[in-house]
Amino acid sequence: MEQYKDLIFSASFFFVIIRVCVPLMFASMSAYTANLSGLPNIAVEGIMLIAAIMGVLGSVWTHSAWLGLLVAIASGILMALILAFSAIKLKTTPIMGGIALNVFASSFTVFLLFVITGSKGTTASLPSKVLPTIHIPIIKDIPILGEIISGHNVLAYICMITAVLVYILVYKTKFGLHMRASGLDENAARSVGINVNRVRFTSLILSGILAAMGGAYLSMGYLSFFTANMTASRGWIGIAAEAMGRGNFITVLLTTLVFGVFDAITNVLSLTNLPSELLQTIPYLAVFFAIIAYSIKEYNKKKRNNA
Amino acid sequence: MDDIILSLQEITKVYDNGVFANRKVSIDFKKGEIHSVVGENGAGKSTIMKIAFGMEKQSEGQIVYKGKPVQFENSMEAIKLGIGMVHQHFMLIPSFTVAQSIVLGNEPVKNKFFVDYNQATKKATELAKKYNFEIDVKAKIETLSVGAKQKVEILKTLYQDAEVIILDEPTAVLTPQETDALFIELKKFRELGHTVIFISHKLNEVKQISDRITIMKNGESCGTYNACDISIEKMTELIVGRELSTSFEDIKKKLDNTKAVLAVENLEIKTTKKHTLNNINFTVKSGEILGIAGVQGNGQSELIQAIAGMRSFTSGSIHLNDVDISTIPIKQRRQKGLAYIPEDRMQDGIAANASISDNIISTYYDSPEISGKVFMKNKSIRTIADNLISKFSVKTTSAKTKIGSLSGGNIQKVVVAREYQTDPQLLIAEQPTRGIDIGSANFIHNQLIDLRNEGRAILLVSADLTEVMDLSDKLIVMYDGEIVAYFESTNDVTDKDLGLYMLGVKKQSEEEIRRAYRV
Amino acid sequence: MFKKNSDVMFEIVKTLVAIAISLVISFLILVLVSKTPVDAFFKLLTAPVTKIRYFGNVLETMVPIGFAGLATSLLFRTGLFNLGTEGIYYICGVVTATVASQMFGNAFLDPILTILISSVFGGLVALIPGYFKAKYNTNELVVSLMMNSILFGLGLFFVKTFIRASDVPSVASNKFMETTRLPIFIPGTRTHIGVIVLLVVTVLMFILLFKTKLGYSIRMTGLNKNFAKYSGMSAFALFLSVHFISGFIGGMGSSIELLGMYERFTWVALPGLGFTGALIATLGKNNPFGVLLASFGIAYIRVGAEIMSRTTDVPVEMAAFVEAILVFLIMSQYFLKKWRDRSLLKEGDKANGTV
Amino acid sequence: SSKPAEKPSNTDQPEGEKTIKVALLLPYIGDQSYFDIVYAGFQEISAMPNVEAKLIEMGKDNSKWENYYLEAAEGGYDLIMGGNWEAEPSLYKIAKEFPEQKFINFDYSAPEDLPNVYAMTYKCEELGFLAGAVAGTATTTNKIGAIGGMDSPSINDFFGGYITGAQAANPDVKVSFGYVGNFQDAPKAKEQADNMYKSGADVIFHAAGGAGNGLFESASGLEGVWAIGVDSDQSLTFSEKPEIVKVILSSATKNCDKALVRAFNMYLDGTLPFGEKELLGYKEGGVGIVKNDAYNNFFSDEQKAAIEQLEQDLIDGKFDIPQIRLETDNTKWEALKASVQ
Ligand SMILES: Nc1ncnc2c1ncn2[C@@H]1O[C@H](COP(=O)(O)OP(=O)(O)OP(=O)(O)O)[C@@H](O)[C@H]1O
Ligand SMILES: Nc1ncnc2c1ncn2[C@@H]1O[C@H](COP(=O)(O)OP(=O)(O)OP(=O)(O)O)[C@@H](O)[C@H]1O
Ligand SMILES: [Mg+2]
Ligand SMILES: [Mg+2]
Repeated sequence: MEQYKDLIFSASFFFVIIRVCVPLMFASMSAYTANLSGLPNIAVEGIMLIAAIMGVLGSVWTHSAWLGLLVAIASGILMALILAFSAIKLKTTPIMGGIALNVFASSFTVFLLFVITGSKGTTASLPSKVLPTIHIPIIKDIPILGEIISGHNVLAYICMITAVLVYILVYKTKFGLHMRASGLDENAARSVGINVNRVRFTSLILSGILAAMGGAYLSMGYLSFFTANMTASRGWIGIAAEAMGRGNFITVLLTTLVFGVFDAITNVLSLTNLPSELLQTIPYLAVFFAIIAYSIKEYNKKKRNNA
Repeated sequence: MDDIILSLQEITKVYDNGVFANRKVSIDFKKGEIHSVVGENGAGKSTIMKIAFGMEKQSEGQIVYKGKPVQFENSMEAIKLGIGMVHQHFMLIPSFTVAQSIVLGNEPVKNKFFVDYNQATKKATELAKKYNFEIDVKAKIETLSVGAKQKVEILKTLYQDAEVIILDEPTAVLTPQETDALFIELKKFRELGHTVIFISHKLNEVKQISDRITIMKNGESCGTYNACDISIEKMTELIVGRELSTSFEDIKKKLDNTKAVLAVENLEIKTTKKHTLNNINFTVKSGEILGIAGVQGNGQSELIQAIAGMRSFTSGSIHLNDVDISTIPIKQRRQKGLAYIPEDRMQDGIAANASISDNIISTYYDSPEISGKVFMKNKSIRTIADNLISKFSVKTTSAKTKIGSLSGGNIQKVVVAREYQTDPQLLIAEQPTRGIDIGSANFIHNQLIDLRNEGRAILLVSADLTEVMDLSDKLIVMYDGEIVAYFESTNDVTDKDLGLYMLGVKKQSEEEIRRAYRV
Repeated sequence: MFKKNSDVMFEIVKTLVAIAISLVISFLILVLVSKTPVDAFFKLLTAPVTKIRYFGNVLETMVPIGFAGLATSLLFRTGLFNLGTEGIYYICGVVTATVASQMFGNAFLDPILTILISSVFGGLVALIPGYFKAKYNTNELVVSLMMNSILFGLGLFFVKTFIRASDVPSVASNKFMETTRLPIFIPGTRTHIGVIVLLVVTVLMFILLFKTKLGYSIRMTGLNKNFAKYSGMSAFALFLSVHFISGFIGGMGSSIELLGMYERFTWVALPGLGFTGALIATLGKNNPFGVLLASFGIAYIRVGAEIMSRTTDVPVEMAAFVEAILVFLIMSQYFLKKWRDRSLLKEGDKANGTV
Repeated sequence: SSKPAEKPSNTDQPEGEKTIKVALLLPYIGDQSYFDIVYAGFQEISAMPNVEAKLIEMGKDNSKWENYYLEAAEGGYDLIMGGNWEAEPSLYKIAKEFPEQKFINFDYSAPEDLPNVYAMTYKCEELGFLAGAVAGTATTTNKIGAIGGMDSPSINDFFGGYITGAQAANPDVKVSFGYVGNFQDAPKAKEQADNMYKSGADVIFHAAGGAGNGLFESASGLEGVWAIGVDSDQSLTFSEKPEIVKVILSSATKNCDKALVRAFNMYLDGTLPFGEKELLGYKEGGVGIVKNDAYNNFFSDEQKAAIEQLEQDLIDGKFDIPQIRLETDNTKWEALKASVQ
């Protein structure tokens, strides 16, 4: 047991939490930006998967990790635009469109993998590039903090910066206000001349970019190659976190963090002899209890205010 | 001054469901005029205005603005060209503040991208002051009364600095004072050379403020008149096709053996911040209509919601026919004979995407005529629905039509018909004729009187003072969560006096008020 | 009068044109990936009706996704965005496996009892999100997504620990008793009577929704819950009943699929049927018959694509392409709207009366 | 890497010679484990002259597999290859219905005696043993690890052998285990491997399919640690990633590909004993251990010799390796695991 304690109560554990949370955060932010504008994107999982493979392929074709990332982002945008176009122009239910895209993505990535590598498993045989790891100059030398904060993949830092930017975008800017208005009541938004369709298209592009970065992180940072279905439901965690937040960005991020922390703990506990099937449910149980506690609290608050 | 700013030419609109809302409607609006559009419910007034505002697209026809043909893809384009609109149904976001709602779409910005919320608050406050609307710009929309929401809607449009503003029934929920204030502003607006398009069912208002009046019927225009050339009676006749009597005194029966149906005792609602309702005591007897007068937002809505079971309260009791209903669920209250015409029909009163017949039975769907233990009796439902539709002259092709596609007035008729159908002991009528055309309003008023004459109790709340004064037997006035006056008869008070009570300038003595609670 | 007919006509034409367009797109993709695109295309389209067995395959495929679609559509109807059918399918599969090895040995009673137990269990499990929704307004999407993974973990643990077969090298249950297996209903195929049960449940669901009081309150609540509250409907009881029924149908679907098509429980990952159920519910516009039709349609495409992939050089992943395209197009509401507006105008001019 | 090599018909075959039609039925390829190896063998077969080979992917929904076997049996193939414990019941059922049709079961578990089926399987415990021998020899910390896709008997079958092999090479060895929960989540496997390495293990073996790739990623990011691949020579998969190839000390292989080709050649010669089954261990070439550059560079000659000795002992049957897949309950496995912790 001692050895597990050492694993958890150490700076490197916090480092790991960040690493584990990055793709989840991207997924949550992707779900959040889309839903905020009133067009739910439940294709986060699919977009991440497509972007993960396209990033790798892009880096192979262009011999550059950064161009690969661009290819990943472009593919994410394309997927998001398909969803937006079908929902806005063809008036397809976005839920349906999202499920269809997920089905499509998990098959298409395997198909692509097969066509390009001749195997349906991984791109490990391709000379793909990874995005660089960053050691932050001064911070890296600060004892504990440096160990935790420094030395992550560049996308991890982009993720943190994006989180701040999304916060500012949503709560401080004009466009953010329009996003919220479009999501809360599109007729009201239209009545004051907000171009709801344009807001939604833009939000979906943003959502696509975020999901794509989450996918690219998996295959170009976390790992250095793509493997089939490597997203392993991370996109769905993002969707759940978004739903938990009900429009509140901080709650969305906190929920994601809860999942990430418990996931990291589970990874340590998996070295013990506890039944692995039960262990794997821990992060889900954490979020499950979190939302129940949260809703009971909200309920009591409402009761108090109403009486 | 005679140039035409906005010209609608041969506009035809057919909705997805095949309804022709407008057929070849042509109307010219001049620069610097107040132009009213009147007509019965479903005549197509809102539709033609939505088209002029770019929210709906015409199927055929043309819009000419300032001499140039325009084709609006969305309302933003209309707003850019200087057209603003206040909609018949609210277009407000509950979780936004008043200031946010007012500036939305054209926010003051700093550094190009960021909303300057301080500036927004300032601007909204100034605007409200300028138009004499008393409103807390930092309050959230969801906490506002319907009247206050209406004011926000109007401010929204005024904020956009439009040259043409369209007001779709803005006065339906305003008090006479507020309406007067609005009219003063509209006239100022006209002085500036702007154009006001005004839709209302209150023909005296229309007559009072308009320069010209267009009358619509069945989706077509029946001509535009100079306001001075047409009398209210003539308008009524053109719209309704007959004359209406407006005095109810002679048809009210005097009833004996009345008893208290509703008794509200010491009712109190305290929220975290303040008293919303304080020490409310009154009764409503069988065979009488008790009117509640008051400026919106003085506790009427909360009072009604507490009685109807839509919200809880802090202390006190509510009895219906001597049974304490203070804490029982809505369903049981209804079974004990309570009916309720809600203030906000779109939010509470209907399921917009369900059919008329589904909507017309919702509050008594488990009564034995309509359903057995498990199954609904679809045949009887059809019969009831068809009867009610024809009795209340709801304008629709069939009972299967989605209620949301009806015009506002017709939706209201369905709500009234439904509550009427439950044959209630106590009917709470909150803004019962809001947005209803004069013919139908007259009909609903007659229904209310009939109900009263049958010995039912009616609690009437309306922002339309004329309505309250005409219909009520007795009257209470509310101000700041309290009853400030009680009148045994509406003849005991003049309009002017009533206004003073409503604004909190005058208040009766405890004893006088206490008379409202008569055991 | 013309309105109703033209409405139905419009829906039909719209769907047909949508199918036609998606087929054209699919054909174009086939041209890209196949050396014999025409052959592949015909296989995709017609293979399922060329042999009774293939058609049987369509029906077999339709059963589990049809049940999942019905279960999910009921929740969607009530305005609940709950994707929990996936987890219900898994855990009820475990229950079925547990029960199906301890039956009486009566070929009539055994399947009925097994399915019933599984269904009730599904209903009870669904009461968890139901209760929290009803009482505390807890977000059902979050709860259901979390529960999917939790139920999977618990279920797999249970199978491994308590009912694992010792004669296979994987985590799987012992064989179901022969008597619990569902009888074949079309000879020469493996199409079992689950198809009939699906039809019956569809009809019952239709009756529930459109003929009963409960159904009425479900529909009204789904459309506007303020209105439902105002009308005096109890959200608490309603949410509980809806969740129970949905879980019941989910449990039934899972049990029927296992007893019909499997000889032991072998799921070591979530089966994905629940998510397909959500797709089918939306595709069928949450109408029971719509759901039935949608599940048939999806099953048809999947079987067509399978046959195509095993008889031609087209990879099986093609099925997902075709499915996605079709789904997008069928759901398009806007599609053909212009054409319809024009035709309405014309008709209106002819009628030229009042509305 | 190899390009997709499905050849529905072999165009340049000499006239007159009979084409042999074979089908391979797999749930899917891309498991990065033994389905892919079987497929690799099949690709070799399809490259032979006068062979028309068709891979049929049946999908993950095993309720449908019977149909596929039935279809194949009616499809006019000379030989149908299929197998694995899950698909086997369908194979045998159809084989009974089509006694004229010949089948190869490439991996049996509960075989039935049918005259038209040749069946083979592999001693996975010996595969695990070989990996364990390498790991036990290589470790300097006396701590090694193993990561599985799922905590199931077929995976623990590898690990039972792994423990035995490691103990044979190094009696003091401690072994820790982790399970990913599925065979896809490579990032998760990477985290588990990281934790194992951090807690002192320096060699980790995996049996986690695609998820196992995460192990290699983890090893390549740390100093002085090693990974052992499974099923096939995994360093080949990472041909373009030298930093990863460097840490793959070895791979313990399941030679389904070779076995399949061997069986097919015997079929061509008419010597394949239908009606019989074979258990292929290290001796028979059914399982093996890859000695790649990393292996050769890492081990000293003494160590190499020691490992070779263990291999020889294995062939001589000197070890009693538990076969976890045949256990009816978990007790033996739990005890075994406890003995090395
Ligand atoms: N979205 C819609 N879909 C289908 N039909 C509609 C829709 N909106 C309005 N209609 C129909 O168009 C006709 C005109 O409606 P409109 O709202 O323009 O009437 P109105 O004159 O504003 O009536 P009111 O005085 O009651 O507000 C009505 O018959 C109505 O049922
Ligand atoms: N019949 C109904 N159908 C659907 N949703 C409902 C229904 N009744 C209530 N709700 C919703 O369920 C939640 C809880 O409603 P409920 O009436 O129990 O509120 P409450 O907290 O008890 O309020 P109050 O104290 O005012 O009674 C609210 O979100 C409400 O909108
Ligand atoms: Mg209107
Ligand atoms: Mg309540």
